[in-house]
Amino acid sequence: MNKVISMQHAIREFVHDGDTVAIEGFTHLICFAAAHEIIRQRKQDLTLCRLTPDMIYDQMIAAGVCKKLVFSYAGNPGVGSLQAFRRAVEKGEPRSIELDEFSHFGLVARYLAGAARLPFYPLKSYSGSDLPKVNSQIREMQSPFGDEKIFVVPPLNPDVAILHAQRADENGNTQIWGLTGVQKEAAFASQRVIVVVEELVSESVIRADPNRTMIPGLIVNAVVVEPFGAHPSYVQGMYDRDNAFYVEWDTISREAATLNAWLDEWVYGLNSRAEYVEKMRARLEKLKPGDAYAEPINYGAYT
Amino acid sequence: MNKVISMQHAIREFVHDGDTVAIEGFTHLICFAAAHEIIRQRKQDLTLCRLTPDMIYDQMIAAGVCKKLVFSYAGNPGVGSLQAFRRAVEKGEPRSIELDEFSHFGLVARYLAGAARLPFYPLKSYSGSDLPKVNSQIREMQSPFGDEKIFVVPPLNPDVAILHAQRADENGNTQIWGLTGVQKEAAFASQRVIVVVEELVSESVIRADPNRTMIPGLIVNAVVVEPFGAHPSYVQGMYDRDNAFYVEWDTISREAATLNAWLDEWVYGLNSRAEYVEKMRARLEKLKPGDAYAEPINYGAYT
Amino acid sequence: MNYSQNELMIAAAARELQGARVAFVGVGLPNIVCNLAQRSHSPNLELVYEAGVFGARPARLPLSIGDPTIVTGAVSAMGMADLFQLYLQRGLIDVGFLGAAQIDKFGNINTTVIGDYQKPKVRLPGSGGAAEIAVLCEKILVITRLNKRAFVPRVDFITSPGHLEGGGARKKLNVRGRGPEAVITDLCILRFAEDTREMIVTSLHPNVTREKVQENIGWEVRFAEALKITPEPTERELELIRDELDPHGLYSR
Amino acid sequence: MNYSQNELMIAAAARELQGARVAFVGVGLPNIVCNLAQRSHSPNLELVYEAGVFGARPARLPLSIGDPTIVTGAVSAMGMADLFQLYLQRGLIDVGFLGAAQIDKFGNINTTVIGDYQKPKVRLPGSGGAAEIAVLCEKILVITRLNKRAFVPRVDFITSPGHLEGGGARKKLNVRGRGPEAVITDLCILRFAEDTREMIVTSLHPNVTREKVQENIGWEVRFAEALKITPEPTERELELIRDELDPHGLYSR
Repeated sequence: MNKVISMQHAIREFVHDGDTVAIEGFTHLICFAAAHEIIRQRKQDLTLCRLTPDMIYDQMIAAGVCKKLVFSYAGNPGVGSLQAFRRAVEKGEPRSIELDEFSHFGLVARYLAGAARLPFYPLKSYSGSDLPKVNSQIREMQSPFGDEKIFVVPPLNPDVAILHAQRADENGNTQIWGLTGVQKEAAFASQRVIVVVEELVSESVIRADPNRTMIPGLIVNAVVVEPFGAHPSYVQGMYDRDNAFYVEWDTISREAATLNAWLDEWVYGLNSRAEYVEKMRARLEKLKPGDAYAEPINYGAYT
Repeated sequence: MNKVISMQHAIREFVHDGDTVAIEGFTHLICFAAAHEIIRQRKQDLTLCRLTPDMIYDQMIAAGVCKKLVFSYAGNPGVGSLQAFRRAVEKGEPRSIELDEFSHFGLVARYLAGAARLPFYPLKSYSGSDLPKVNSQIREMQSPFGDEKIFVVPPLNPDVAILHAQRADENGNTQIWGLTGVQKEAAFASQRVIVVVEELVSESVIRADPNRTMIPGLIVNAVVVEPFGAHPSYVQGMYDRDNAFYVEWDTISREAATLNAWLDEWVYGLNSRAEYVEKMRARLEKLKPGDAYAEPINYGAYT
Repeated sequence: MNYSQNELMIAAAARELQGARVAFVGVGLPNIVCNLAQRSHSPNLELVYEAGVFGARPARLPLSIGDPTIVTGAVSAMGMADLFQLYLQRGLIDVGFLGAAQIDKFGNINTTVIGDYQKPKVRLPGSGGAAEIAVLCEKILVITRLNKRAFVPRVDFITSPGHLEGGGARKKLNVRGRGPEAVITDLCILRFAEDTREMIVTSLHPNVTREKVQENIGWEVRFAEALKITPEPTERELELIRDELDPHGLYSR
Repeated sequence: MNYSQNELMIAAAARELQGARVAFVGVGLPNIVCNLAQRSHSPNLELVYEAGVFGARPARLPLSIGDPTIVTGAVSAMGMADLFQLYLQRGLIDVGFLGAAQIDKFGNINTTVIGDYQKPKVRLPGSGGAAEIAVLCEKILVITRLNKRAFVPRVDFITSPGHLEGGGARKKLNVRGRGPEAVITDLCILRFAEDTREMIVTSLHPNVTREKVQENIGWEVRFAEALKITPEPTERELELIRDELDPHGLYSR
């Protein structure tokens, strides 16, 4: 089944006002292309889930599409604070947002429970931390074996997950290498899945390396092909993180006015990711890494 | 650190009488080479863990090294019953063995808990089954969120795991492809780990494809290089399952006498796996599959 | 065309998979049945093997449920933790196909022991994945040869729950799976009555009498009012079984 | 040789890793410290990044904790579920290296909020992996610049527990990790008293006075009887920082 559609189409059809949305990817594979289309379509009241809201949700918060944030680290990694996030939390600008806060392990555990359809997931964290005091979803329970106590968190089951990857076939069978973060868990946890890839490949490429497949087409609703769709984050083997941009964002986002001007130019002012890539072309070319190929392996033909 | 030693040395040093031992591998990568050396060294009172005891534990039970079995499916897959296992359970020959019985998912969950050092693991199975009635380690509990009830099992933490794989470096960094079963979980769950590989490779081969690494040298005590060490089971891309042998085993194992004669010839009568391979050479040659290479992927050089 | 009772059973069982999207393939007969379905009427049927494979396209009949041929060319190969948690428990499997050493009138399956658990007369292999397949697949199909040793009024041990004591008993388990839907044997096909959830014969294989069926069942079995005759296997089905899937006739003679 | 206070801090912090086998590398300063240790005295130090990498050999200083250079050439790259469960919770990490926005006299760390949680004066990034690193690594090292805003008598929010209220308080948590062992700053090194578990200055950096240290700490701090002078960074360490790890001086000037 061919599930390849445009980003515009995918966001219109599968992301609805009021939805719980997870655009995941830990540093790696952050789908800015999808975020920008969600902003352009002026979606409302989204609950946004991500371990690291990062610049991507900072932009979405600034654009006013976010009602609630489910997260574990809201910083600009390697740079400092997320300014739009801070304005929303500290001053309610452009609107106040609710926070549902965990640690990384806690949120990973929520995705694990969500993906496996478990009613909770146990983990050894939070002892001595104040986090359980401000979040009643972090609970302590006694093990049914012995007298050990352990913390548990509830499942997270987004309405839709949007996951960037190196490649998929038209059915949505998706392969990822490098940091795989919680891409697999977020996909299986969600009701609907949009996969965004750098490269569309034939089914035979996927079937030639079944251990590399992280998301099966079985749970994928749409495949969007969007080269450089994760810029300014990166895609292992394809382009580098645009670290200078993460630093620039600190300046751009200090004031709502400069941030909005940036959104006007780079999001509202464009119709598609293709236009963004065209406008950013010179900068993107510089992000190509050298080659470092894996040794090929043999699965063997058994006939 | 170079951890490469002989199988004789590895079994002598890391497998002790009375130990809980997991030689895992689901159909794939079953380390008969290690089992035969354990039999030759006449280890005593082992608790043997495996989802599928298979022919490998049938031989060990017949040889009298097993005191207790932790398992979930004790059949000769695709053939029928395990005869030595049945004689031990039904008639106590050559000795009676204790059974600690789960389903596949339950035993997978025990390894997961063991590997993650969790005091229990929740799973949706066992409803309506009689298994919880005969195994008090399968318990039902109420979720700390909502009123859902769910079954839980305790961790499994073997003293030693013996895991077969395609390749490792001398430090024990190990890569596996094809069916990975519970190799990773069994390794992390155990106090000591012996990795047995078809091929010793340089560290650079491992580092060229870090997503393929399933067991880090960090938790490995010994690396044994033993080509064809999984025969009559198989190694993806290297040799096929010797299905004829699984069928023959049904005949060999029907009577204790014929089974013991087989052990005399193929286990006690040999000093090493190398001798077994030499004696079995013509048969092994026929098991080589055709080629089916994965497409190479690029990790990118970021300098 | 001539065919064996086993060939008919396999072809009839495969037809039960029409319309299914994802099937969980058990060891033995279910294996040949699911592969026949994929090669005949259901080319898009996705095969899941508990060994850790989704979307298998076996180039030969897998010799076991962990055969390397199920990995090469598959959509995804993974560890068993992912298979059981993300596919089965996640609720992605439509049909689970099981065999049975003993099965009772409510479709409860025993693959653990004949006799007492602690002192068994015959020790059977045990659950494997059957206990979880039985509650987590949307529906269950069972394939096994009809005889009195297998079809008993009450199983000695419930490895995999069917409809338990019948009626609404299974509903109270509060599990995803609706339980067994059909039992395909070498003599007939049985389904479960809507109300009592008791097994009833709904289709006789050609040239099989009611008496012959009753002789091989350990309780007084009911026959459906609209009792059918099972269609014969087609030439194509027989070709696939004989030439591709079971050339040595291990399962089908 | 000339060096900045930050360079001294980084070199001193890296030396604390001597003898460690596996370090969990946090964002920011800990990142440069751990990479310096690996490139100088501890070539066999295995670096773990919460992003999902074990055994990294970064070809450049990673620009973030999820930089692609930590993946290429690593021993293992994995999902975060495996990293947190099989490495951190499994108990394989010796040392966790953390930064701190606020730290109190018992080594409790706050990276969540300044002020009230519901109505914060300053909203900080939050825990990331710090809450679990703090209880699951065998020991914790902290690196942060010394100033009164950071070194407070009591943190506004405990994101990552140190020695809690001091004395035996942490032992009652019954966790694997023994808690913070040293705090390396740009002016001095502090450790924790055996009995009270209160922070004490154990080493002054060259040309730093007790008064200068006290001015930058929000409580009356104690000094060890055998107060040491921190060794200066070596030429090799400075070369590594300046030429390889931080050529633009982001962390070290």
